[in-house]
Amino acid sequence: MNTEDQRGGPAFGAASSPGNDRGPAFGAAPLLETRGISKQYPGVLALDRVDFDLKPGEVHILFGENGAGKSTLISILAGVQRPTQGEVRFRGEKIEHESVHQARELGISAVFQEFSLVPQMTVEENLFLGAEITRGGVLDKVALHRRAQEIIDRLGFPLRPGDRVQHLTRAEQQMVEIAKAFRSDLSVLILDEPTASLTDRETEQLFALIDQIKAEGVGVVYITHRMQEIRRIGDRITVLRDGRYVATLDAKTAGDEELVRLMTGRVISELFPSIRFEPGEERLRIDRLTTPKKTVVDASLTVRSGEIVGLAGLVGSGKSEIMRAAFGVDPVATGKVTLKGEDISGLSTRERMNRGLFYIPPDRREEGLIMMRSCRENMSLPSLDRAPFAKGGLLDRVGEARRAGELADRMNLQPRRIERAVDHFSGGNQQKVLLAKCLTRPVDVYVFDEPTVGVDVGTRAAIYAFIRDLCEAGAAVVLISSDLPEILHLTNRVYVFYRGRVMAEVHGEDITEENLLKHFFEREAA
Amino acid sequence: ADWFPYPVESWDPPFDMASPRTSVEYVPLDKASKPWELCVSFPHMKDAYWLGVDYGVSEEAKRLGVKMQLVEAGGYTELQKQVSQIEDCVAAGADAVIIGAISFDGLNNLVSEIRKKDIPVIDVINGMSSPELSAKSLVSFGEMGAKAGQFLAEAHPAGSETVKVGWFPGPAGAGWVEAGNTGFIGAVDGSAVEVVETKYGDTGKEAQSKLVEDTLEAHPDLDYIVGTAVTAEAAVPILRDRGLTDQVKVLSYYFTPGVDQGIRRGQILAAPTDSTVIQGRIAVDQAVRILEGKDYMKHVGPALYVVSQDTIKDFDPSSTLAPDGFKPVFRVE
Amino acid sequence: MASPETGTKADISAPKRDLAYWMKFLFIRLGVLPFLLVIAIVIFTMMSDNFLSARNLTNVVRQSVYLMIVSLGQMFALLTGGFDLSVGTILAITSVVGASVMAAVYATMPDAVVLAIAIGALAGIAAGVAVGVCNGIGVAVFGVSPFIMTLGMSSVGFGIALFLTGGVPVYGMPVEFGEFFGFGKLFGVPVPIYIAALLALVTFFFVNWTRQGRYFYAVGGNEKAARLSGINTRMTLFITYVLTALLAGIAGMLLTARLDTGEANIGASMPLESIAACVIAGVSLRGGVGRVENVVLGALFIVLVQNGMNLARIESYLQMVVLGALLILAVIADQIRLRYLAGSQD
Amino acid sequence: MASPETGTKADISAPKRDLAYWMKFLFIRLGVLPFLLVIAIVIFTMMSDNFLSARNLTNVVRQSVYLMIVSLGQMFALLTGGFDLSVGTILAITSVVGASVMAAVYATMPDAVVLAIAIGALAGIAAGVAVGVCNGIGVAVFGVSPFIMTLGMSSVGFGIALFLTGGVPVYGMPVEFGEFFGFGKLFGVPVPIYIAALLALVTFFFVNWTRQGRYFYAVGGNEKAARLSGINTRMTLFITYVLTALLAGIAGMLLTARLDTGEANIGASMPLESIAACVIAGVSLRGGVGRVENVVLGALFIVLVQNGMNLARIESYLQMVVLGALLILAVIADQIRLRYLAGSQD
Ligand SMILES: Nc1ncnc2c1ncn2[C@@H]1O[C@H](COP(=O)(O)OP(=O)(O)OP(=O)(O)O)[C@@H](O)[C@H]1O
Ligand SMILES: Nc1ncnc2c1ncn2[C@@H]1O[C@H](COP(=O)(O)OP(=O)(O)OP(=O)(O)O)[C@@H](O)[C@H]1O
Ligand SMILES: [Mg+2]
Ligand SMILES: [Mg+2]
Repeated sequence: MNTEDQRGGPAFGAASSPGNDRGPAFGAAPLLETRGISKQYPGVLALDRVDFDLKPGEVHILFGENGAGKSTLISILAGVQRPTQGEVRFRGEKIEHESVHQARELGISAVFQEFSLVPQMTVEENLFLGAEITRGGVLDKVALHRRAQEIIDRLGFPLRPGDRVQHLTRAEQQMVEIAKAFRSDLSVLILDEPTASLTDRETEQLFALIDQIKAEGVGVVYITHRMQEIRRIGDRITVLRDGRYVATLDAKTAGDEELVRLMTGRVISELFPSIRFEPGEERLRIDRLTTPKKTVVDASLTVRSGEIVGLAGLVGSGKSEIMRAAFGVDPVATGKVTLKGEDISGLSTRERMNRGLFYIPPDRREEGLIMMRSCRENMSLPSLDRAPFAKGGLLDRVGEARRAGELADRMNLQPRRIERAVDHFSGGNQQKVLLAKCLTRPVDVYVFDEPTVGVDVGTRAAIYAFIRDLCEAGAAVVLISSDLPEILHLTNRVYVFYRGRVMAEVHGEDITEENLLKHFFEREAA
Repeated sequence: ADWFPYPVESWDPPFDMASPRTSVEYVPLDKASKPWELCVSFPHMKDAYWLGVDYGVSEEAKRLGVKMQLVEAGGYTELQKQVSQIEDCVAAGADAVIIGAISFDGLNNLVSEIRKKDIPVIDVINGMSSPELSAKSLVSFGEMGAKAGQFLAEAHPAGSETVKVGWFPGPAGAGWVEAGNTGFIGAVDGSAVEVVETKYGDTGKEAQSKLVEDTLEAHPDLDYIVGTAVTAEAAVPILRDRGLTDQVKVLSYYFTPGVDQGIRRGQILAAPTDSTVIQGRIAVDQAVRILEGKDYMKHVGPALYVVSQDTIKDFDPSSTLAPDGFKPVFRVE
Repeated sequence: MASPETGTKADISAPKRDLAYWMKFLFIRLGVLPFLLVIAIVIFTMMSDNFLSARNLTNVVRQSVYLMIVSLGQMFALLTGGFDLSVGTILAITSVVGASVMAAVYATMPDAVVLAIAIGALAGIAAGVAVGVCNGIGVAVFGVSPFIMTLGMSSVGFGIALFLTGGVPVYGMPVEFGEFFGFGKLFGVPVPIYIAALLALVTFFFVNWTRQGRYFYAVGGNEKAARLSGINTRMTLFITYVLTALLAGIAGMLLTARLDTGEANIGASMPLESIAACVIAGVSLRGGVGRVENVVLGALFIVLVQNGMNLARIESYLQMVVLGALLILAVIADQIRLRYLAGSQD
Repeated sequence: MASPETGTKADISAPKRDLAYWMKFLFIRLGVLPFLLVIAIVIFTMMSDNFLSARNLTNVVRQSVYLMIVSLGQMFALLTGGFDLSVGTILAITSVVGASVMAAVYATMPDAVVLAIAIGALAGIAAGVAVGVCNGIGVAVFGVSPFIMTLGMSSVGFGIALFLTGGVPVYGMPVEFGEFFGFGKLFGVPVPIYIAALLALVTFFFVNWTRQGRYFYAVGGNEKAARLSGINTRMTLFITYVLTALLAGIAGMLLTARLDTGEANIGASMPLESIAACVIAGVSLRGGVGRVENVVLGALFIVLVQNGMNLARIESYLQMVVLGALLILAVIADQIRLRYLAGSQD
């Protein structure tokens, strides 16, 4: 295979080999195409004879339910996995992707769903991992630093090259991941849900950049579950279902309903449910809480039963930290947390749980799930002290399996195999397992931190319905989210955080995009 | 009661175990003229054998009125540590060094380094090959093995009914073990003794127990178990348990309190003794004599003899064993 | 961990159930150890006439008791993602303290044999557990890495054990102690085997049927997730090291009974051997994965191979080579199994 | 590796820079080892007149050379998230093979001293590297856990070393070998120190200034991420174990020169001691974290403490207790530093 001449060429989608006759589209020849790709995982056929093509200068959206095989497809394109069957062509040439390394040589670069960052290394070191600039075999650290800064500046991300990745927030890590994919000799950029934990500002920057490289002839494969993003940047959409190719549509003309129907095989009436709020007695109260690292400063809030309180703010504004501190997993410097009238400030996490507070963390892999254990064990973990998981001080393994099965049904786990290690599920399904954890015990105040990260539209609707049910059943719900529509549609009260402080509390009708955003940004001078 | 005069053998020319030897009575000095600082290095201080040597050197140092510092490397695999420890000892200002060596050759360089500083080096118990040593106070472990072998060979001379022996020399690779092995195998050669099994193993009692058990399984018709003192001690309860006490006899090829007790109780047949305590005492005396420029014997060692159930009544354990309740002494002021 | 359905489903989809199929099925289900054990037994039976006798096999099981109990303890440390390198020292210190106390009590009250044994054994185990408590505090409270904590404690403990005895065995325990716990038999089966079986059962039950048992896996699998699920991870870590020490301490007392003396020089090879037994039994060094039954087999396998080689008269140097190679092969075979397993997973 | 701004920023925000401030600053910046070294030196100087002499300190550095070189190798294994428990055996096998070959060549060509030394040393190191190659293949290709792979190889290798020599030391090497590489001095500084310094510099450069160096951190930090970034993780793992063996092999030859004989019985305590040296130097057992300069200090610290205790005439059993306790304390101190560090983080 002659990769050499490929590499020499410009990054533009210039005319390639003439033998390329089977291109499904009439315009430019495809940059990257797959023919009859199948991928058999042990026990699962993740892709079933999928054809796909990417033209230079287009943004091609991959759309499908959780577990449809989107990530698997792009992992084959990026050289991480090899297909069981079928072939991949790059500029008309059949390529046998031996490795990621080779894919990168061809200018194919990917942002994966699960981060591929080395936490102990700095941003700068991560950006060039595997592609370090050397001079005479010696790392050219000056050039590396300069180039890192250039990339970051170009993307406009608030990152510092010298920071260690493990100290960054999930959102910041996502930015590093994106920055890592932008290289000078790019020909194909693959983005797997890159905006899942970004706020609008960063998302907008990313899109501007995508527009820019599109103009340079780079082909972009983009996976997302957010409809508005499809509208914003997509050119064509390919829908996958159960590992099979369903259709390819023009993004400008395809309607939401049609997409969802193609994707799920059924119709989803509305994404956001209408919720009946009946605020009752005060359940949770946080008074003037400050954390030792000043990620939260003097913040107060209250949550009542029968309502959904949104916490919004930029990345790093402290909206997560305040609830983590309230849950007892992060330290508190000063302040008081009251649950149902009782001061719980000094209690352990377990005690707070027993009194009815429950926090679902945003990063399922890092702190949500035990990846190598089964779904059943993950679901039941918080509640092993009570029925149906325990009987007479011992585990009730029969009851546990039954209950876990019910929860899997309720969350629509795909595939419904509760004994399988969580690791082997698609991202969205892992999220379902995480959410199921809070249904194992009685809870008065639910705290969801980015509950729909990487979840498909159908499931998202189900999760929203689920949150609505909780609320209407009289629970108090706190929803921490960087997805503004989520906040706008689901909450009846919103606290906006800025630099660890509560900048505003917005009620009912006042919850509009404009109203919230106005508090997101600096207003300190005032 | 004083330990001397003590019957010893002296080799001349020295440092060659094959030299002709003469029997002499060893008489040490009464007192040292000044409190010399001696450094004593042992392979380890984890068993009763070296405790006996420790008893010897520390008592003698007290008797002579010299200071002594004892270091131990922690095991026979710690040659490098022993080298470092001796270097440290010398750096700390030792006037003479007494070494129970881990390796026969591995300390030669070190010995010549020390000798260059005109510090006497005395070889105790284990033996070293360096020609630059000032003196040796030891008997060869090869002879200990040979003594045990001879005891068997005499009981079962060629022509008599063959007896089967399981032989457990100790940890593979340790210098004293290889020497003991050579001595023992050489001594039983040509007799009616057949060594059916040679099993190396750590001198931990649990490891030796396992080896003994497995050997008994492999050879239900075994007649003798011969090995380290730990082997002998470990074998006693196992034989009792299997009802083999009368069939299988136990020998050790060196002497420890456990062996002493075993022989007294009739559980162990016999063991040669190298008068460990005396070797330690003589080494200290040699060191002081050299330091004071007095006459000294370059190469001496107590005469070996086998202690058996018959002779144990007349055996004075204080030449070989530390007394009951003796705690290791690392420093004599 | 595979759900029972696997079998059923596989049965339906593969109607031809020939020997190879069943072998593979068993291999995937049971792991590589039963096969290795069978292979080892066949080979050694061919190599030595005395190997396959009831007496020798009893002998093997009895010999493996000590390693087995220690490995059960080690498993807890490994499950939570740590190690315990101090199990050898715990054995030594238990033996020395237990024997000394027992001898002392027996000397003052020569009639109260049972009392002397009880007090001595408790004192010994308590001394071992004390080491575990230190380990637990270091790891759980101060966050010292288990490697250094237990390595450091093993040095400290060994120093103390030697200081107490000067390396001389401790004599003077009542003979009944050794006769019952070391060499005793009930219905033809050695007493130590009963004790090991009991401990294995209790451990199995504890790990699989109690909340705390589940928490070991959770803490080892993802400590943060465990904390966010309301688990007291520090307490779990602390319990881990105490349990490891407790089991090592019991093994220490049993070994003392067998050896009939209190010894400071035992257990030196235990830390690595027990970890090896666990790892070939499929316990992950990264934490979160491991099963009690397999650990029992792992310990048995190591001792069986040693015994077999001794009986087959393989010379000592070669034994080291064979044992090392076997360990590696066992793990490679397990790797292959894991690949199959991923394939057939429900 | 904290960004240079940290310092500057701290300076501005803390105008009162008193001694305590500077101490804390240095503590956070340099780690706990320099402090421990200084404290140890002060204490031992008070306890022994002979400690703080140029001669003794040279002595300490020379003694630490072997552990230092092995620890540098061990660092690679730890960086990639593994271990190498076979470094002790590599030392032994290098020593035995190197000495045998050297003696043989020397015997046939008594005049070609330099040639004999070169061939012997190369042969020895090659034998050690061969063990490393096996480790590398096992870990990288077959995916065997480094623990079992290197433990197994250490048993295999030791068996072979004993088999080759029958447990008897190998002699007959040219005296020049020992005289130069063991005891030689250049400008008053022992030759082994030069070699260790050179190796440390090369390692430092390799780890910090080459791509491959960075890949060790990447593979240890997050193997999947490394693979997704196009790094050949298997090759990196393979190189890791070869390098570890290479360094252990060099240490083995230097030690052989020092001892003047080939010995199968050396290095038994090396695996744990070298890991301990790395861990107190802040190398993480989970991989991805560690610095060459600190590892050098870590090895030096361990040897210095042993030397100091010998000079201060601390008795042997107590030394074990002190050493164990010090290891633990060093790590606790480092934990405290990490907390400060997190607190003062950018
Ligand atoms: N390592 C694996 N082992 C076994 N099966 C896997 C593995 N990874 C993915 N699968 C399975 O392959 C299928 C496709 O998964 P994939 O991750 O491609 O889905 P996806 O479309 O990216 O979903 P999501 O939107 O949730 O990220 C799923 O059924 C999943 O369970
Ligand atoms: N592990 C950590 N170490 C150091 N600093 C941290 C760590 N985690 C978070 N921070 C810092 O704490 C601050 C707030 O964190 P975080 O970004 O989670 O808040 P947030 O408002 O919930 O944002 P997000 O939108 O990401 O949820 C940030 O400035 C971040 O840099
Ligand atoms: Mg996906
Ligand atoms: Mg957050």
